[in-house]
Amino acid sequence: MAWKFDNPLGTLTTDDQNVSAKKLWNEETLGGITEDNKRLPQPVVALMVLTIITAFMITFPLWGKRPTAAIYAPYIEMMSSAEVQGKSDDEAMTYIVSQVKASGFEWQSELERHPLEMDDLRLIRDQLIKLKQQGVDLREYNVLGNQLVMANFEGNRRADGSVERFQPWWDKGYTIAGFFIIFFTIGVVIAIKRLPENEWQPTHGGH
Amino acid sequence: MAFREYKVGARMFGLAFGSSMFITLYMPAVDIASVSATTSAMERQLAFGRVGGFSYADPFLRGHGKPVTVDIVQDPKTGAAIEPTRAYVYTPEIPFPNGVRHPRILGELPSELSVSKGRMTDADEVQGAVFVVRETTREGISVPYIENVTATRGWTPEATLARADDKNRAFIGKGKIMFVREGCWWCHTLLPEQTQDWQYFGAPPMLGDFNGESPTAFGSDRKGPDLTHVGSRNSSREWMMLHFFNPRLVQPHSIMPRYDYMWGDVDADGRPIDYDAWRAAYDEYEAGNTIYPPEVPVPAVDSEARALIDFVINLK
Amino acid sequence: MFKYLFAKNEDIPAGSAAVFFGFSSIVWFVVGTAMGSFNAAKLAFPDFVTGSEILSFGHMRQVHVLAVILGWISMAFAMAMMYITPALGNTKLWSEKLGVWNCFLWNVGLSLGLFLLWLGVTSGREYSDLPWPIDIVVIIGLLVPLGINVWMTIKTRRVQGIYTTNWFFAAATFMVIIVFTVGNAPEFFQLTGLTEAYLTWWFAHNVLGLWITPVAAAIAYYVVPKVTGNPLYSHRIGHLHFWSVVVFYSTPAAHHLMSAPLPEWLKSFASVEGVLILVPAIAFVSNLLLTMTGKWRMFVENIEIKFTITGVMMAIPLNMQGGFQQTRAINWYVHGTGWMVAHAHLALLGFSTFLEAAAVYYGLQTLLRRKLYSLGLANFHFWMLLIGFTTYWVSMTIAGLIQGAGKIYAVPYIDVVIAEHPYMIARWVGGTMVFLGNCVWLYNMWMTARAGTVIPAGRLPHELAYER
Amino acid sequence: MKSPIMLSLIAGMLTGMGNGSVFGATLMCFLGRGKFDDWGGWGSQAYDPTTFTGFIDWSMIIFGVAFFVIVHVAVNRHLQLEEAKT
Repeated sequence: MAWKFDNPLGTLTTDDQNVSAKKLWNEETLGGITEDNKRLPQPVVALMVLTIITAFMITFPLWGKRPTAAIYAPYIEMMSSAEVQGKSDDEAMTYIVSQVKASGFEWQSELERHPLEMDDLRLIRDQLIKLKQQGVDLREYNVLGNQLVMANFEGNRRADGSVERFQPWWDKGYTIAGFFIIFFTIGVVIAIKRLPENEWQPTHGGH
Repeated sequence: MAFREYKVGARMFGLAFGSSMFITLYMPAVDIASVSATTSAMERQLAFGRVGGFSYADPFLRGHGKPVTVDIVQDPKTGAAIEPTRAYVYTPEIPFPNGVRHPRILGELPSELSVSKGRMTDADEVQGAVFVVRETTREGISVPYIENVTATRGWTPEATLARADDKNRAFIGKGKIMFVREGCWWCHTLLPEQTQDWQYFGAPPMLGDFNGESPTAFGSDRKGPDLTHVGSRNSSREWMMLHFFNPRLVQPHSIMPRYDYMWGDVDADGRPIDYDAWRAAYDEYEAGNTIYPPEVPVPAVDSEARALIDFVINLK
Repeated sequence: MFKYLFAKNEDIPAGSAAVFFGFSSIVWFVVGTAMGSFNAAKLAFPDFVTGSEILSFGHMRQVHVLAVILGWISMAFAMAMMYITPALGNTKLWSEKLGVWNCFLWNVGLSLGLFLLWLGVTSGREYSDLPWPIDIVVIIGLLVPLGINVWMTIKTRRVQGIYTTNWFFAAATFMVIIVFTVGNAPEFFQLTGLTEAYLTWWFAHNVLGLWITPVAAAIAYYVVPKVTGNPLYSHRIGHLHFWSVVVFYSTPAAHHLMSAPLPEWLKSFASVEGVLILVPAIAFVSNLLLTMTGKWRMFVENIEIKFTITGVMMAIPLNMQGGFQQTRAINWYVHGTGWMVAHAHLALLGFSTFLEAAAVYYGLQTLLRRKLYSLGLANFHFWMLLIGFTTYWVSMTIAGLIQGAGKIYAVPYIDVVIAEHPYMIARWVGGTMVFLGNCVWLYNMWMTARAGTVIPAGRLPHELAYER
Repeated sequence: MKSPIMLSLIAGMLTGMGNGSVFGATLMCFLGRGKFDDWGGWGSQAYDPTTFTGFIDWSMIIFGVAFFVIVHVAVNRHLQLEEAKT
């Protein structure tokens, strides 16, 4: 293969290879079945790119993830604030939710997906405060009904050998998927570029 | 038209398919293999026995070759009072579960403890053995292990069985076979979904909860509730009995099939069960001609219905 | 058929194996849909048939699934391979005798396996329910001989090029053998725990992704150009389709177990790759719809094209659902509901069945050299299948959405069952229509073999469809 | 020539409803849930667009109609073009 670095894709095939390919394409009708040498339609390429982007976008924020204890920490903090005292449960909850929302909380979207009521908060309050005092990372704990439990998650290891129980923004799965897509794209581009250029169309032996 | 590509293509195909198999088979297998068994995994596999589907020991899935789970409060050897203990009795020739045969399955620390402290590998299938699940603390963390109490305390299978009356025996292993054979898992999953589902059906399983179990029978589509923790929600044997015989007796809107044929020929007192008469009486009741439904027979100890009830009650 | 089992290879008329496979597949389709209709009736009316272990839902459900997958779909595939592969190589089938034996073993092995399964002899693993001795029969008696015949026919072809359809056939027969062997490894080697659960779904996903989807697509790549007379739109899109099936469709198995405690990185990977199954879908649909240019009249008039293009159109919602329902958010909502049942039927009864039906219609007419006995009955079959399936799919999707809402709102389960009841009845009506349509089809094809007008040499069946 | 109306009606509705179901489910998952009464299970509630389930059903129906129109118009135009050629 006379492959030239300054014209990599154009020189994946040599001229004589192209000549024989065209000859074959023109002469063989494969029992009445033939195929054209049309280029990949641009909408198809666009849809493919869109699919790849969507694939990462839709999975990246990990929708539907089990709620971690960390997202409820501001709620629990506000439960004991002076403004909440004396309000009915529903009012207090509305107040807390609006306050946290207004403060631009990091995991606001998670909170909206996993709404709680005051009674639910009371159940996990003491456990959450206790965990906080222990100084653990609250992201490593899931809210499981009325309990906070260590997240069911095999993550990356820290320097001291312990396991991180939450997902890093880069994840082994995403990283592998990224490489996998790159290899695929290169492979397909090579396979396609080895065909005769698409301005040429076969005549299918007159069919 | 492949032109000259088919040789290159075959190699590219091998590379592509091979790398996808490497990522989806080899890499997860390494991760999963490194997970240690939890207490739940040990309890499950000891109660279920070796295989939950087709096997040499039980080709027609009748529930042969399965251990008996017993709850005892007396030491089978000495008769002294002990803490309530759940023991898994493997009478001679009952195949041991996979975690006992291949301790590696239990994970590094539990298998080491099971072998050194629990003398698990001293057990012999020909002689039979009794196992219990224990917990000990290692470096501040509680670690479960399997103890072969036949070796450590001299509890023989016969003596252990003798300490438990019928009420304290559970045929969970046979019941799992019934669960699989009758296709309960086509409609009832054994895997709660995330978040809201947990509040209703209970905690989801954790890593290491399944080591040694086969098949896991998670199920894929639900037509009835998830059963992962059903024993905690409803532990009434009476209710289960009515429900399996004819679900419409306890839940008029249920679409579950009747499993009355699992009662076999005779009830617990050895009286033959007249299914035709029962169904005729039930039809009368359903038509509104009688006020009370006919009485449901209590399943015999060796019936399939009894085993299935034992299995379901013990899903906790 | 039996007289050919011990005949010399040269004495067996060309195409015999394909004809046997074709009729077997139709019979299995009738059997499979009959069981489906019966099962659906039990879900709608739980006291429909009671008191018999053998007729209970739990015993019949997996028999229905495997009768349809291994009986109808896979035998229709085998039939298509046995006439399309030689046609594209300008040669005869490598061994007609192997093909006839393959068909014989297939029917015997599958009947035995399903009979045992019906009795309750199961491995307890969804889609790989057959006990392991039967799995070995499936590999050695069904899949390997088929693969050998396909590969050798391609190898001994008398043309230089290999058409897209034959890449798919050769690769899919290879992949299904690997998938079946690896997927059943938990039974062969007693693998347990999460490995077993994961391999169950690795199998279930890949048998669809690497066998049913690509082979069905490959059939369409043959039928549409052959019947319309248009060349396939683009060889390049064919490349894109083939390679993206091998790369993307073989990876997202873990998305079936999003709520199980599998390693999280595997779920993220599966989720990304799962969306990417839209790449082969886009390639496939665009290639075939563009091939139709100038021949859309046949979509309305020609029975094979009507089936094929409807099937191709169903690939759009199929892959939209398939691509997105496995992302964590939507999976959390729809997993384990009737939506999944609807989706599985969209793949098997919608998309793939419509493509195979076209191949069987076309193949039997070509091989028997007889015109279809009744075009009216064929149209009736088409509409019964389409309307029956649509009824089924719409009702099950809506039932699934209700179940999903019930799940996340923690509605008491019995309320969900009550709410689903009308849809269960609709499902049964739809399934029964499909079954009745298939009975008509069997009659029509049988009469075609017996009494169809003979097609003169050099003509194709569809050319004569409207000539009297 | 036969009219493609039935074919585009059923195949188009089916195709569109499949896409609509995905769209509706995604949107509802993104927006989150309301109160218990809004689940939309029983009877006509399942088709009330203010409930959780009803919204998705409506998005299915609207997508279905849209696809039906698209398929019908497209096939008819193709047929006219082909008619003109022959």
